[in-house]
Amino acid sequence: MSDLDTKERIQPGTAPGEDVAFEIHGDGDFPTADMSLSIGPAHPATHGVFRIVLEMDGERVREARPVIGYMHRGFEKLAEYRDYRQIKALVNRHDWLSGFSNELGVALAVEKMMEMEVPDRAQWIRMLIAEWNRILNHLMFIGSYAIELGAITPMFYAFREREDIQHLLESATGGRLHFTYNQPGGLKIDLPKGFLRESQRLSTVVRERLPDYFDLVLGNEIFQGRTKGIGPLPSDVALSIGVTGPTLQATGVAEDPRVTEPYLKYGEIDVPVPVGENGDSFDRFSCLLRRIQASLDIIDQVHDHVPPGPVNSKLPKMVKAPEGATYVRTENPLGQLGYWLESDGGRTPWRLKMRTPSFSNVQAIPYLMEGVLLPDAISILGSVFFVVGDIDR
Amino acid sequence: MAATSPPGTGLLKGLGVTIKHLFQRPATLMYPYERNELAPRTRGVIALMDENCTVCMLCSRECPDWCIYIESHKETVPPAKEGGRARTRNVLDRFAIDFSLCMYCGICVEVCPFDALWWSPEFEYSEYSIDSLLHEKEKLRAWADTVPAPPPLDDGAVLPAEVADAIEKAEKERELAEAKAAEEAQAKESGAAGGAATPAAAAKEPEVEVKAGEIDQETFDQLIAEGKSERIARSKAKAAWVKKEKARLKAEAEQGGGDAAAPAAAPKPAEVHVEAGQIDQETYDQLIAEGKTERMARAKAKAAYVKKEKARLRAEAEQAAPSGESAAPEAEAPAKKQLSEVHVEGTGEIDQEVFDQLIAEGKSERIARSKAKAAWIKKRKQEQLDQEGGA
Amino acid sequence: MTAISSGATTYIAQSVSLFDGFDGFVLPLVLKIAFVLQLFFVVPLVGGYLEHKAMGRMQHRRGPVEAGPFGVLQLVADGIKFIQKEDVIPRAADRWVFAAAPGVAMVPALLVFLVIPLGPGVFALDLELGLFYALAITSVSVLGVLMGGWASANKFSLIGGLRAGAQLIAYELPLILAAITVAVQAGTLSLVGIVEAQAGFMIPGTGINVWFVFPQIVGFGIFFISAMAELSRPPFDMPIGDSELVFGYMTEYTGIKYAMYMLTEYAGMITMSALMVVLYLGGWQLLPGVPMPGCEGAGGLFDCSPIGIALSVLVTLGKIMALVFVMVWARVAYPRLREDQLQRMSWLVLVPLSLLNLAVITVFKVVF
Amino acid sequence: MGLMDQVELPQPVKYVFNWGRKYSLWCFNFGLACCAIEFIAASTSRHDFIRHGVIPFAHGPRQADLLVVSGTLTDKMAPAVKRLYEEMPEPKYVISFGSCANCGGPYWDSYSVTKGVDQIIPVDVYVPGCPPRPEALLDGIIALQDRIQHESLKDRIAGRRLDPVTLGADAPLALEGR
Repeated sequence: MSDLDTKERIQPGTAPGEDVAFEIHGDGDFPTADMSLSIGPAHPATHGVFRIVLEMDGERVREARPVIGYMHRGFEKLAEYRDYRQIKALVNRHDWLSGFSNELGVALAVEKMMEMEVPDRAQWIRMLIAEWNRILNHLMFIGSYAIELGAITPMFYAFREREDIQHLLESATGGRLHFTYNQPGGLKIDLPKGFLRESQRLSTVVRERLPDYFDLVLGNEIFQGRTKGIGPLPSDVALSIGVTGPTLQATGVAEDPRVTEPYLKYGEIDVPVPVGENGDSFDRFSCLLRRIQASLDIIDQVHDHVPPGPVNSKLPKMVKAPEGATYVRTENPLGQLGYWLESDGGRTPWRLKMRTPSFSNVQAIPYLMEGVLLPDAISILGSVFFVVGDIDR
Repeated sequence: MAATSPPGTGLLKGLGVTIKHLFQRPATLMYPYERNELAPRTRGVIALMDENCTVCMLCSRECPDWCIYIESHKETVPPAKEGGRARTRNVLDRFAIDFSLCMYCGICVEVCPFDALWWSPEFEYSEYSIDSLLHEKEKLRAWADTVPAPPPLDDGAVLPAEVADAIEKAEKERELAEAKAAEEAQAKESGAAGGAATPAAAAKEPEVEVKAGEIDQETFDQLIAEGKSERIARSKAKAAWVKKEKARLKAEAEQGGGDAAAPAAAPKPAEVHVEAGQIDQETYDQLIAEGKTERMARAKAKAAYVKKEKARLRAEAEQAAPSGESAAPEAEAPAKKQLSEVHVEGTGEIDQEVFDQLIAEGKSERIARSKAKAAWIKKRKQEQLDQEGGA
Repeated sequence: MTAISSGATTYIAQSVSLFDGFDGFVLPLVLKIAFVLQLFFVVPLVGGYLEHKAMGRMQHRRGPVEAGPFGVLQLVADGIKFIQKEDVIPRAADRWVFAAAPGVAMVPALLVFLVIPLGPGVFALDLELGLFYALAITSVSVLGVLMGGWASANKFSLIGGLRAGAQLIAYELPLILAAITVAVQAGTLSLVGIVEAQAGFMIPGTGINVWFVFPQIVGFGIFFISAMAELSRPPFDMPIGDSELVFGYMTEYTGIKYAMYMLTEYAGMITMSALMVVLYLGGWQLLPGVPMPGCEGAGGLFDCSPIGIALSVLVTLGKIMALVFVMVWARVAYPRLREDQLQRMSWLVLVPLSLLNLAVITVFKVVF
Repeated sequence: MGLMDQVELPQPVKYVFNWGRKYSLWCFNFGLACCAIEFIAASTSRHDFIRHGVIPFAHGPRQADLLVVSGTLTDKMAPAVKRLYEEMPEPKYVISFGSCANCGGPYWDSYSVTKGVDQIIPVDVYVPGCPPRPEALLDGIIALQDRIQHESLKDRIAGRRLDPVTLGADAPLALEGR
């Protein structure tokens, strides 16, 4: 290793100035040193600009240190300078794969503060689109996790479904990723004609195509060999770290605010929560896949419930949350998203604190990666589902 | 699942899934030659109808990115009538949106109180220079021609207050008129036909939707002659047009048997679908002669083409179904659908004729080629369609 | 046995016929070089195009369309682009080793084409030890990979290079054992001889002609897997596994040097497929027991008219492309294995299996 | 790159060389934020920019010809982007994809966001949108290919030496439509 002693040398995509300490093992004529391998911030495996510094002993990881902040955009501060309508357009960008769920959280918080009545129709439609959004998110992760394990094809299939769903949602909301469809008190505008019928059709289509993923990825022996028993996360550790969402459910804990603390109309329907057993990479992935089925089940139930009526209630000219504070948590696709909204009665929040699921989930990475092989480290990295913008905000 | 099946089945299944897709038609859309039909609500580019703008600055202030630049000056308008008070009004000098900064949230469109801003699904305005992403008033106006009609709402939806009010008002007027007619009839026949009016009134008022956009020239001229400002005249004339159009459609609907479904199926002007793509050569030449840049001219010429084509199609549709029978648009729709369903593999061949023509017109080779390719594919599709139709 | 080998030798004497029309020494040599070079530069491009298209269709998309009709010139465009690229050598790199490595990887891949028979007489060289030569020289390529990985002064490159080395050592053994089994059955190391042997191989007791893939289906499987692993084709692409090692040993290479590595990979796919065609799939024979039109000689495969030669070449190329397609298919369908799983598979499964295969075939050979 | 940036090539050679560069744009996706998802969408089945010769197989910067900066560039990330750009061999092209990369977009007032990638590297094509739809990227790619077909490599390299950052602007001061 010609460059062990030249610490200044920087790998592609590493930022300069990262100080790396080497530990020398053994003695005599042939001592060995750990190698510090910097994965990211621009590395094919990190889907985004997440960076992990791995202390490697050969191909074995001795220590993993996540380095975050490459995508920090100051969301919480920006929110203090934007009124509630503008925040709604902003927050769907921190976890860009679950835009609707994010803006739903803010809308719920503002509604709670203002003690607003939301029409039933709006609530059901919100659920419908939130579940579609969840499927969009999970499809993305199914594709990207397969890519990290070297299988390129599931990504292409997943995006075929994603395009169809995005086309559907675009017809109602006008956006493909950032829907900006919620507003305090309901939705911006009602669904276009034929949306529900199309949604129903699409739900069957996606359901019919799901077995492809089970066959191509989950049932594949190589995939199982790469993921079974890799990075098991015990449920008590997961709970103590604060891991939520599919990563937590894979450990066998059926915690889901949609069931335990129902918001919107989730209390009126049957919400299946798939759980795993061992909390290893395989379980995490299979939970994700089964969560798509669960979401499709919810969507099918919602179709039977959407009542006629208005979708928004009358808003004051300027939405101002009364003085006080509230906390709202929702089950985002990646886990629990919480907004702590504090207002001094003005047109902008005094403070908007975000508890984002990805940030909590990546806390498990140093624990999971200790002592694994480099390819397993990648397998774990992909299976602890996170969005970099959601970590760094 | 995999645990119970013999080893290797997972591997075989994987091969099966992939080979299955080999024999399916690819999901690919050949973009420059084929396009997705974009939903009317798609947030592609913001169009400005500058005659509606009152320079209230709401959009500019509400914009989270502050990417709308408005400049105006005040003008004094002479009194409308002799002895009246002179008024001042804002005249729009500059309206620019910086699309390099815009976050496409749609707040400006939402807050605009006079419907001056609209979403258009167009998205093809990549630029070599970032300065060109600042779209000025003229360019924003050109986008306005590409704005589609808003889609009808879901059956369970409650109509927006303005629309509901308008419909209610129309219904009341009609009821009044009917009541009057009934009274007259009663007076004439002096029979006990009191119940006859009730079912007629209870019959559901056909929902007439008219897209504002055109103006009633007559009213406009009249108002201008009366010394009204152009903006007011335009908006009033528009309202007048909408009113007239509604009346016309309603009359047609009633003519068509009073069936509630008929007017909805009538070929509304906005429903005519025209694929943007070709340009109106006349407009283009004219604009070039005026010293406009090529891109600008092209965009405008495109819009002009769409407009013309729409007008033409509309005329055709009306010719085909003068009374707005529901059959006409339905008959047209499947034919169109078939054209898009016919699959022709683009082999890279081009329609030489179109190509030569475009080159002669001074188009860049890229554009000429892609258009000629598209023309070729279209031709083949048409041929195939004709064949199928013949068979 | 003797009949077959004597047939082969007489055939070898005739087989130069393709280049015989020219007197003297220089011209045939030039022609041979041109023949090998065009094989080396054209057939891998066809393979690459096939990969693009097949992968595209299996992934529900179209693959290249715009560059040339149906996108056939995609790889040509790539080549033209690569020669224009700036040649970057990292400051910390071992300059000469870095520069030489792609050449070291490419030249052996080029040399293998010398002995690949595409049809009767359509090859540059027929060695008595053709199989031995082909297997020996393909394993030199890994030297270039190791050199590149070492000289780049990049950790990802180094790990990639070392993985490639380890992979080669692990899979060379089952590969050679499988090939040896064929040689034992054919009784010759000459590739042309093996084709001839297959044309004359009958299921004992019957008169049915079969290729070696039937008695040696296990060996074929081992050879196929080992060849994919040796070429580091997915799902055995750990040396360049992009999600772990960016681009493995190729991470620091740009422009023409990178293109040389890529060409080596595709040429390797072609040569390995060609070897499999020769060893197991009857060479240029269309179907077992069916003589080639326009050909006479042993099994109706030799002494061909020009049309027969052309047909034979087409059949061989078709079989090669079919095997390339299977490799692409595996790439599309499977995730990547882990390095230790790969090693375990070689030493604990493939090596014992290939030894068993060798033993069984030898016994079979002795008995019948 | 020895000869080509010194000598103006004869027309047929130039045409072939430009054609090669045009249809072989190995693309390094600098996926930073939301736009990266739309970039991936553009590479997958429905839009499939491999049709146009944009090959997303370049995993490192060394093999790439085209850098698509898709997403928010933060001040912490900016040195890495600059470095990656420098690691790419000439001739190289950059597409700035989305509002954040164009000039900061929704985070125009953030303390940690770089207001546009063209502050640190030259950009050839700007694609507007937040995020732009995949077809918009295809449109940008076609515009870039048009540019490549008609460019002179010598002028490009010479221009870069003079003015490394504003290469992207054709006529920086002549605003269209004003």
